[in-house]
Amino acid sequence: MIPAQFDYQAPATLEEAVSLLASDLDGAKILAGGHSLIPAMKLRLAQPQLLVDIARIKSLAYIREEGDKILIGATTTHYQLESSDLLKQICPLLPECAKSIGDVQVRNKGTIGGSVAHSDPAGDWPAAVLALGAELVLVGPNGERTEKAEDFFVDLLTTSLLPGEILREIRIQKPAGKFGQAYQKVPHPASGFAVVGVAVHLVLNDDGSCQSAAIGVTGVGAKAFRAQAVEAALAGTSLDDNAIATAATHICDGVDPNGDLYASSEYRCHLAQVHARRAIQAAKANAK
Amino acid sequence: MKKAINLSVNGVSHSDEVEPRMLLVHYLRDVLGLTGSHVGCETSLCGACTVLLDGQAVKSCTVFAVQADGAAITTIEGLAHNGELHPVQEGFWEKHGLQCGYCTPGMIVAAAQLLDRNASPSREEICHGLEGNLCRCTGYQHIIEAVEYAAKKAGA
Amino acid sequence: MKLEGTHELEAPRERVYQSLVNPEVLQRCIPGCEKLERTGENIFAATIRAGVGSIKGVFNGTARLEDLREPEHLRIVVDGKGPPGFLKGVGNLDLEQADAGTKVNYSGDVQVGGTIASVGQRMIQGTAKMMATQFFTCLGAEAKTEVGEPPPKHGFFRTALRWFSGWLRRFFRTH
Amino acid sequence: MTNNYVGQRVKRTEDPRLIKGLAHYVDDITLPGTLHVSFVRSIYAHAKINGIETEAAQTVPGVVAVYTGQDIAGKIGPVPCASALPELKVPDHRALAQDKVYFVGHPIAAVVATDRYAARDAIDLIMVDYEELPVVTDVEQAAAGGPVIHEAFGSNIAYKMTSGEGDIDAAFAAADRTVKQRMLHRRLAPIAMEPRGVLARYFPGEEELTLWSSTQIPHLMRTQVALMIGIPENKLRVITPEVGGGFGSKLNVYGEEALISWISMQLGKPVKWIETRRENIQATIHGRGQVGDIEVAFKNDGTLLGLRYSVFADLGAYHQLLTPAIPTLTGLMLSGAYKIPAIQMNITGCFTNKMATDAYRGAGRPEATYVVERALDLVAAELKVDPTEVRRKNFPASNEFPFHTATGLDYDSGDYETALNKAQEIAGYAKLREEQKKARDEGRLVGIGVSTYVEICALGPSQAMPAGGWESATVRIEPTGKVTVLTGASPHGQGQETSFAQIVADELGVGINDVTVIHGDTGVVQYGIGTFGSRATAVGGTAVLVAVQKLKEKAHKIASHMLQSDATRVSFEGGKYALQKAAAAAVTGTSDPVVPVGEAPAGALPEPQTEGKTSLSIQDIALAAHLAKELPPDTEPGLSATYFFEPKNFTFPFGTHIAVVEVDRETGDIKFLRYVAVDDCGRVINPMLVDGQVHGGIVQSIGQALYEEVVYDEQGQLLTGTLMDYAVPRAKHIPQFELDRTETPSPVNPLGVKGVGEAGTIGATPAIVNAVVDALAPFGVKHLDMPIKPENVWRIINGH
Repeated sequence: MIPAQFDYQAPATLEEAVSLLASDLDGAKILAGGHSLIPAMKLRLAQPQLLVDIARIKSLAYIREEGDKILIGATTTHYQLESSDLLKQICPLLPECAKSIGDVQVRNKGTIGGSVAHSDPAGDWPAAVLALGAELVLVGPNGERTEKAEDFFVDLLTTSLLPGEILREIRIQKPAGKFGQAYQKVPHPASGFAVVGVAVHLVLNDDGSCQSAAIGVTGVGAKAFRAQAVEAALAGTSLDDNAIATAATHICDGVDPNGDLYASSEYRCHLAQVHARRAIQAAKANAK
Repeated sequence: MKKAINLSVNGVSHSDEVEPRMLLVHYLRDVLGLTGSHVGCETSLCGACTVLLDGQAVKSCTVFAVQADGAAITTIEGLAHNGELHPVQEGFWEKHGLQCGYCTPGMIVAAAQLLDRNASPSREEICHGLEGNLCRCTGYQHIIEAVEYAAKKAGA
Repeated sequence: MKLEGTHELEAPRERVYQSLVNPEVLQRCIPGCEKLERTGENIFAATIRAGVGSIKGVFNGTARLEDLREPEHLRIVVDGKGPPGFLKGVGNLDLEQADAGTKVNYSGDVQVGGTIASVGQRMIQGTAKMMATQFFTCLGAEAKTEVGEPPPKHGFFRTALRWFSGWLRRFFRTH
Repeated sequence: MTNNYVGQRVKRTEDPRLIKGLAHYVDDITLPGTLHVSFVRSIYAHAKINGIETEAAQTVPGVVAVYTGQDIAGKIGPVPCASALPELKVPDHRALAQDKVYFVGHPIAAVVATDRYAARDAIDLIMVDYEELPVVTDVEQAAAGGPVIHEAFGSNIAYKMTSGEGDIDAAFAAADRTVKQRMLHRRLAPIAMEPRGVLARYFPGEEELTLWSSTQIPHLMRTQVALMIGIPENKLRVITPEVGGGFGSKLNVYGEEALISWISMQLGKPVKWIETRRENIQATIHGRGQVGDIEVAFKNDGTLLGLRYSVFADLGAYHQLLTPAIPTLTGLMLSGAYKIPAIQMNITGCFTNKMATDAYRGAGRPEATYVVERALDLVAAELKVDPTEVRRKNFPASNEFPFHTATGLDYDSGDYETALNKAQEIAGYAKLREEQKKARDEGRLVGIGVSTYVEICALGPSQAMPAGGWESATVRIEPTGKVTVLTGASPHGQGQETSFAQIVADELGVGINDVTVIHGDTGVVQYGIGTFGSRATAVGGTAVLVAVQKLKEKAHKIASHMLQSDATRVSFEGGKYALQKAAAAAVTGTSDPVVPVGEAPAGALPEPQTEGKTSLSIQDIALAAHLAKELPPDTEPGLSATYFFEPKNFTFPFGTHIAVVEVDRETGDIKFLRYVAVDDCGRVINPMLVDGQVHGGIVQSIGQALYEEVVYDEQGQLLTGTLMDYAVPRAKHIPQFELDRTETPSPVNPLGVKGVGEAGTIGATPAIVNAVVDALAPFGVKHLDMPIKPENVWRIINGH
C-alpha cells in the first residue's frame, strides 16, 4: 500500500518534462493519470526514482478537429473522451471505448496517453487507436516524431517509445463517408480489464458493402494488435451475417492467445471470435 | 524531498509539506484527520476512499497528495451543507443503503457524482456509475434504491 | 507454469551450444541479467533485474547448467529471490540442426512466488514468453558472430541509451 | 406513549455517524506517539527458516524494533483453538513463525517503526534464509500421505469423525435407486471491506492494556489474549469500535492481536497494525474448502431413505479458533428440510499448506444445504419429476414440529410447504416452466433453480458451544430517564443498535431515541459471547428483552410504592405505571425526559413530583430509584437489570429461493432473469434490516456460485492475492431481488425470532447452481462445481 520513496516534479511545459526525464533515463517515469503506475508502485512492483507529472501541463489535455484530423492531447482523461459531444458526432468509437474502461473514478483521472503508453495487454485504448489507425506523436530530446499505432505497440507493456520520449498527442484521421464503429468487451469480473476487447471501424460503400475494415484487438495477446486477417476477409464483402461470421473466425490468426485463471487461451480465442463478430455486426448497425 | 502543497478540503485551505509518496487518502486521514475516507484494498478497486477532486470522483488511494496541489477536495465529511444531509446521504439512511458502513462514504461520494452527471439515472446507469465501489454487506439493492430515492428527492 | 516453444536461430548448432554455455553470452542474453559470476563448475551467482515496462524487480540467486550433452541438449536451472518474491525455473533445451541453422526446442517449468505470484496473474505467462523470446533473439545474434568477434549490440534499450547519451553530450555542449 | 416499534421499518440509529463519515473504525483512532507495525510474511508455502537477517532493517530511520519468532518464544502463548473434538491434533501455532513456515503469508517478523512508511520500507531489507520443504495443497493428497506438515503428528489428518443416526446401510439396501455425486466447495475469502486492525496501548503505571480490535467477539478475545500474553483478564480492556464487516473472519483470535498487545507492553507505547488487503487474503481465515461425495437412497415414489456425505475438509496449515469445528456443522444440517430416516457424515479433516479455514458466513451449513439441495435435484432428475415435487414429498408437515432429524437435532418450528408455495406463486412457477420450454424450443438456455433450505441459527445452547452459547444484557435507566442497554453481542453492521432499541422502547414506552445501545467494550459491558451464527437478535435480543422485563418488575414495585398502592392494582400501560381504577382519569403526564435538556439546575436533580399523581412514567420511577428517598423497603437503589439468556435449543429458519437464469450459448455467460426469495426467520423486529441481511447473503452466494475462489497453485502460492483476481460481486452482477416472507415464530425464545444473518448464503447458492444446471440440462448436465465460470459452461455446451 505504501510505495517506495521517489522524487516528484510537475513541470509546466513539455520541454521541461523532456529534460527532467532525461536527467534519469532509467529511474524517471512519466506520471499522467497514474492509474497504471500508482497501483504498481503501491505493490512496489514499480519503484521509479522520479515521477515527472505531466498532468499539470495544461496544453496537453484537449480534443479538437484540425483539418481532416482529430487531435487528442495525451493527458485527456477517459471521462473527457467519454463525454465529448464532438467525438460522439464524428468518431463515436472513442467515447464508446472510454465508457468501458475501469470505472467512473478511473475514467475521471486516467488518461488516454497514459493508457496507450503503458501498453497493458488488456487495456482498452490500444484496441481503439489501432482500429482508428491513429498516429502517435512522440516528443523527445531530439524533437518530435510520429509513429503509427501499429508500430507503437511492441510487446507486453512495451512500446516503441525511446528512453526520454513522451507521448504527446494521438492523431486520428477523421472518419469520412459512410462508416460504422463499435467496441465490444468482456470485462474481467474482478479487475475490469478486458478479457477480450474488439474495436471495429468499418468504411462502407454506398451499397452497404464493406470498403475497408480496421479491427483492433486487446486482451488476447501480449499486446494489442490489428486483426489483419479479419480485415482482409471483410473487405469487399456485403457484410452479410455469413461473411461477418467467417471473417471473425480469423481473429486469433498469428497470435498466441493468453491464458490465465479466468480464461484459457482456447476459450479466450473463442471469446474473441464471438465478440469480433458481435462488434462487426454492431459497427455495421451503427453505420451512417 | 518533501514538497509543499496547498489545497482546499471541504472549503478549508490547507498548506503542508508532504513526502511525494504520500497518497491523498493518507494525507486526508493522517494529516487532516478526516478519517471518513477509508482504505479497503491495495489495487484501486474497492472505491472506499472515493473523494471529489475538483468536482470529479477519484480514488484517493490512487492519487498522490502532491498531485492534488491546488485542487479543491470534497470528502464525505464535507458533503452535508449547513447540517443538512446531502440527498444521497439521506437516501442511504432512508433506504438502508448501508450496514457496516465501511464502503459507505466512498459509495455516497460516487453516487453524488453519478447524480451530478445524470439527474435521473436508470437502474442500469446506477449500477454502471457504482462499478468502482465494492460493498460486501448490502447486496447493492438498497444502495440502488437509495440512489433512486436521492434522485427523486433532488428532482422534487 | 509450463513453458514451451521453439526458436529458429540462424547459426550453426555448435555455435549456438557454445553460446549457451558461455557465461558472458548468458549474461548478455538473460533479460535484465546484471551479474553472472562463476562460483563453481557450471554454477553461477546471478543478479537479474527482471521485468517489463515499469514493472521491475531485482532477484539474486544462482544459475546452473546441467545435463550438458554437446551439442544437442542442456538444462538451465535458475533460482532467485528478491523483494517481489522468488523466481525458479528449469528449462530443457534441445538443439536440432535445421535448414537455416538451429532449431531450439525448449520446455520448462517456471515458478514464481510472493508478490509477483499473487498480484501478477494476468501478466505472468506473457512476461515469461516475452523474456524467452528476448533470450533466444539475443542468443541467435550472439551465435551468428564468429568466435573472437565482438559481441553484437542488443536491444532497443541499450541502443537507445547510447543514442541518447550521445545526444545529451551534444545538448550540454550547446548550453 | 404506546409504542409499536417492533415489526416496523425503523430507520437505523447508527446511520448518521456512518453516512457523515464520522464513525471510528480502528484505523481512525489516533493516539499520540503511536508506533506502526509491518510484517514480513512467508513467500513459501512450506519451508524451514535457517536464519533471519534483521540488521539492515534496524538501521532504517524510524525503526524502533524488529521481532522474530525467537523473540516471542515462551513469551506469547499459542494461537487458540477452541474446538474440542475427540483425538483432534492441534498444531502449536505461534504469532510469529518459529522454526518453519507452513503457508504463504505466515508471519515471520514484525517491524515496529514511528510511522507506516518506515515500517514498510524496513521489511524489504529483512532477509529470510528459507530451506524449501515439499508442499501439499490438495486435501485428498494430504490425507493420502503427502508431505507431512506437522511431523509430530505423523500424518496430515487432524481428525476423523463419523456422525448421524439411523441404519444407513439398511437404507441404501432398501432403496429403489440411489444417486451419488462428488461436489467441491472451494475456498472463499470473506473480504470484509475493512481488513483486520489492531491498536494496543499499555499503561505501565496501571499495568493495564487497552486493545482496540476489529472483532466480532470482544470478550472472548479479552480472555484469550490475556491468556496468551499472560496478563490478568481484568487488566485487559478490549474495545471494538466500528467494525467494517466480519462475516465470520473476525470471529477469531489471531496471532497479531496478541503480538501487537505484547509489543505495546514491551515498548510502553501505543502500537498499531492495519492489515493490507493482500495480507487479508493471505492470512485471514478462508471459508468452505470441502471435497465430498454425497449419496442419497430413495424410493421410486421419491421418498428419501438415507443420505451419506463423506468429506475431506481442507483445514489449512493450522487451527484458528473454530477451524476443525466448522465441518461438523455441515454434518448437523444434512437432513435439510426433509424427513430422512438415516444419515451418515464422515469427515476427514486434513492439514494443507494453506491458510486456515474457519467460519465464513454460514460456516459449514452452506456446504450441507448445497449438497442436500443439489442432491434433491439429482433425485428429481433421476425420477424425471419437477424438483419441487421431490421436495414437497419429503417435507415434514407443519404439525410435525419439533421435528427430530437423523443428525440429532430437533427443529423448533417450520412450515416449509407454505414458504415453497408462496415463492412459487410469486415467481409464477408454472408459467416459468412453460416459458422455459418455449425458450428451449427457440434454442435459448433458460434454467430455473429451487432451493428449499433450512438452517440452524441462534448459536446456541451452551452445551453445543465451546465457550458458552448464552448472551448477556443489562438495561438501565439513568437518573435523567435515558435508557442504556449494554449488550454482550457485538454487532458490526447488522443494526442491533436499532433493533434492540426497538425492543426496549416498546417495552418501556419511551422514544427510540431515548435508548442507547452500547456494545463492544469489555470495560463497560458485562461479559458476552459476541455476534456470529445469526445469534445476536435471537439470543442477545432475548437477553435484552428479559433484562428489561426484570427491570420493569422492580419499577413496578417502586411505582406501586410511589402511588401508595398495592402492586396488583398498578399496571403498566401505554408507557406508564398507573393505578388501574384511575387509569382512565390519569393525569396526562409527560413521557418527555424528566429533565429537559439544558434546564436542569447544575448539580441538582429535580425532586419527583408524585403527589396526586395516578400514573408514573418510567422516567419518574428512574429518578426516584436513583434519589432513593421514596423506595419501598428492601429495595436496592438504582434502576438496572442484567440477564444472561441461555437458549434451550437452536432455531431453524427456512425458506425457498428460486433463481431463473439464462446462459449465453456462445460465450457461456450466465445472466439472471429473476430472483425470488421467501424467507422465514420467525418473528421480525425490523423488516428493513431483515431484507438487508437477505440481500447481502444472496449476493455472497452469487459470488460463491459464479465468481469467487481462492486459488493456490500446486506449490502453495496464492494466485488470487488481490481484488484484481479475487472477484467480489459488484452492483452490475446482481439481479433485482423479489423478497417476501412467511412468519413462523420460534418457540425457543420469547421474541419468537430465529435469525437471518446467514440465510442468504445458505439458501441461495444451491438455487443458483440448480438454475444453471437446469439451463444446461439439454446437454445432459447433472452437476457443475462452483464457481461456474463462463468457460466451464462453454466447454460443456461445445463438448470440450
